[in-house]
Amino acid sequence: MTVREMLNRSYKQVIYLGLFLSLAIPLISPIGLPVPLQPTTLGVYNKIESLKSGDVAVIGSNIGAAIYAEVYPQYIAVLEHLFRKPGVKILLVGHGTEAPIWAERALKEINAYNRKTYGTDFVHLGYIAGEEAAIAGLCRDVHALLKVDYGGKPLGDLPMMKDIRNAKDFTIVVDFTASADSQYWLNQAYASYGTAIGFGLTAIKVPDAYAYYMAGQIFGIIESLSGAAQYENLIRRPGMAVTGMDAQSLAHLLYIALMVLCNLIFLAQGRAKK
Amino acid sequence: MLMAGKLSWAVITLVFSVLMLVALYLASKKIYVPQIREHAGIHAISEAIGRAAEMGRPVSFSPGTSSIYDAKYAGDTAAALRILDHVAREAIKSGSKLIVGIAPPTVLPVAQAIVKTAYTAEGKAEEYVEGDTVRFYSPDQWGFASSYMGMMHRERVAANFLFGGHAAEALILAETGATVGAMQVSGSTNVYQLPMFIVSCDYTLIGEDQLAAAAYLSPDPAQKGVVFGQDLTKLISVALIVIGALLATVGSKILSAFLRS
Amino acid sequence: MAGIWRSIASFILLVVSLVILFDFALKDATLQSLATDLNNWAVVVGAFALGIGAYSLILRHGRMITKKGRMWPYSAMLIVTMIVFVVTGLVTGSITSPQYNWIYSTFVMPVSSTLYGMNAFFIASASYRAFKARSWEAVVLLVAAVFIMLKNAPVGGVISPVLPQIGGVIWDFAGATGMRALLIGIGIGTLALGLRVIIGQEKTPLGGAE
Amino acid sequence: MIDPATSSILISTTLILAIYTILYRENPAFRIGEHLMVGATVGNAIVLAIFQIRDLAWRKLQSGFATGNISGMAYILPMILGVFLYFQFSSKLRYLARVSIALMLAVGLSLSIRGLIFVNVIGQIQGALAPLTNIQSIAYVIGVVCALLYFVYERRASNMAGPLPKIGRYVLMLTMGAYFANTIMGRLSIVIGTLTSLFVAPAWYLIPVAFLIIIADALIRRKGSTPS
Repeated sequence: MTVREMLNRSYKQVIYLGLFLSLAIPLISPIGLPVPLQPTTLGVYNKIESLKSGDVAVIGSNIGAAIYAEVYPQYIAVLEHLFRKPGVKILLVGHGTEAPIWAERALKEINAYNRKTYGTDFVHLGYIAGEEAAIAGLCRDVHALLKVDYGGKPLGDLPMMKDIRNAKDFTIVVDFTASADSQYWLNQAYASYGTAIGFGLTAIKVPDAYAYYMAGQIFGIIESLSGAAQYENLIRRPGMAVTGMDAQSLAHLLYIALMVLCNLIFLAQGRAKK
Repeated sequence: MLMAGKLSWAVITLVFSVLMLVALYLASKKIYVPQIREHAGIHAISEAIGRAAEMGRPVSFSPGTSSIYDAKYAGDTAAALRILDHVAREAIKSGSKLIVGIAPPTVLPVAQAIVKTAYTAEGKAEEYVEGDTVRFYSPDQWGFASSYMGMMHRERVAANFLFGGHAAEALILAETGATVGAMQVSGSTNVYQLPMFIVSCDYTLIGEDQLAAAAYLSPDPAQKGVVFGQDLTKLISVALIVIGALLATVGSKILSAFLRS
Repeated sequence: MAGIWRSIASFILLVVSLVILFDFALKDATLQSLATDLNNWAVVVGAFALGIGAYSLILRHGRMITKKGRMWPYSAMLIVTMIVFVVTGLVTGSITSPQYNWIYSTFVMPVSSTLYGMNAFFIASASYRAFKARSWEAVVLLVAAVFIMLKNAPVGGVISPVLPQIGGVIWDFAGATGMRALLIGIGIGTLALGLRVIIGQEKTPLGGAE
Repeated sequence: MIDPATSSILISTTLILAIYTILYRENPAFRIGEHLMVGATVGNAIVLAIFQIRDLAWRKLQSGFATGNISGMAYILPMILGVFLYFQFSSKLRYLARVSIALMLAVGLSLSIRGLIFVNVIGQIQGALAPLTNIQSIAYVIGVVCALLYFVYERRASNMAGPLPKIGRYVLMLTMGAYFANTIMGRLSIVIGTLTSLFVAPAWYLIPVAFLIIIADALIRRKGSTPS
């Protein structure tokens, strides 16, 4: 059996192996293929970079298993960036029961509890039930809506929360989500209190948000895995997004190559028949 | 009282329904029986079944993973069941073994009844095997997909039909069919899965094609009338788009205001 | 007897459909609660349908086990797994119990995500087989796919920033034309088929013509 | 004894690899994965259905009878209709099942009609009404009209439209190509997620084992096929 016969008979298996390799190699040893920087990602980076000591960053933590692959790497990268900024206070709050579990996982992953003091520099509020009304309540009066944090500690006992009462005290909000709550933040915090808003979104959600970006209503968008990879490059901490993008790039190249190759063979066969 | 923002819905649903029912009536009274062009995919169904019979290999059918009370794909499922009736009769006539794989439990009793009736009508009631001709795999999308894949490989199906509301398993089923060398005809109204069917099946009934095929395949020729009704409503839609865009160009928002009301 | 029940079925089909359709446009509390109840009813009846599925499945695999067919050990595995899930679920009384969570995340979740991800492999083989420029239609399909990939993957922008822009133009065009027509057609087609079923012209989805 | 977390990883990794072997060929490992998956998902669905009947129907029925609420008591009806489905297997009482199916079908079709007319038809027509002031919006209107005319089935009307339905078919193919390519990133993210979970110990050790088995099988099969 010649190589050609084997390829003819089991070309699919060869393609599958090729795809496996183009995904596995970058995961094992990242190549660092270039990812062009988008202005939307830079918008988020610059805004966070400009935060001064005492500023408050609210992080909308709405990660779930469904959007994990696209949004979680963005979330990690932004948290890491915030934790590098001395004196910046971080407030985490989410929707849905699953959200706080992912938030805690992310905090552990960046070693948050050993880098900043819980209660003084950052607070995890857990999740608030209720759609837009919940965000409206949070913007109006945090202490009226919530009495305790995710761990059950009274908010009054947390030094940081003494200075944070309503959306006027939020310097920025970065919401990580794939659902309508990005809109809620825009309606409640931006429209009513003028708080600066940025998003970390799945690819599907980006077109809607892009209109707000063009209108100057939000300072930036981190777009899916590629946005996360750009952010990891900006903060010089290549992580799961950069390796993921390597794999994405290689796989896309493979698909395009396969489409070209099949057409070349098709044309060659057509000519041979003539 | 009419709810705010639903006036246009009420008007359009009513006008479209009346047009369709009138067209259906005209056809049933033989006043106007429209000539409907046949989709290449419908002819391909018979071709695929004939080929399977020649090869002595089975025919498989999936009516999708959406239940009959699905709020979006119920019509898709209903159309798939109409096509199942056609495929079952053709397959039984040709003498091929028929395997129907089912995911949603609500579709199961309907599919069983359709296939059983088809076998009885062709005088081959003894060939229908309870639990085996119409197979319930799993209500779970991936449980179903793994079984259907395994079935296509093991039975070496020669004709595979994928209709109705398929979700992300669409490409998996269709590519497996291509791998085992089956001729495949598919259809769906799930716009995200149609591209998958188009690239890996021989013929695909795109969106409305499948819904119109449900009327076209009906043994009662009067049902073709409704397809003409569909055409009329589409021409109205075309007119609305063209007139509305022209009105918008000259600065009038009257039509889009109506649609929003 | 049969005739009466057949009329009842037609009656239910028509009345339930009208209630739910009118509920969409009319502001009426009674209608709304009736529509909600009918919707829940369908879900309850649907839950009963699973019993038919389970019966059908057990019948088929039970037959294979008793006949000791080629596949009987797999059939036995299937039945045992099914029983383990049902017993664990019912004994712990909740699908969120740690035990149930363990079997679910060990058996169901990895296989689901594997099959879902397997699409990537099938996209590769489909790319090689289906995108041959046999006809102008296939050429259009191919060109659109390649430019959208170059828009989505960072490689496109690295080769030339124009490529993602072309991809963007194609994407916007596709969404505003083909997708729009497809969606309108599906709406119209569903109305037509739905009407025929509701007024009793199409009986197949009820279980075949009698 | 291995702890539950590790054993979960080992079992799930084995299952992942077993399912992946279908890409090579249909084989016993895949069959095991397949049948376990079906058993597990059907079992899961049965548990869910029982809880659903309990929470959605039985509890409402109980409280309905306790408080005399008619809407609650009425939940006896879907339960009877649920039982009716089983008459499907009786040749004499088959028509009873049709009543239950009629209810479900009516709910599904009417919900679909109202949603699809509202979102698909009205929403999309409204989306198409942009002023024709630039090339782009003119192209959009021509494109959507051609694509709609492709879906005209009556012969004479279709012929009258001339080449437009044919152009519409190209527009649809362009759309399909674009939407095909656009799903790729999402699908890749999922497979990358799965592979990432495989590339950590102890799951990692199972990958070479799987590959060795496949290679061995390929060699045996090749040897087996040479004499013929």
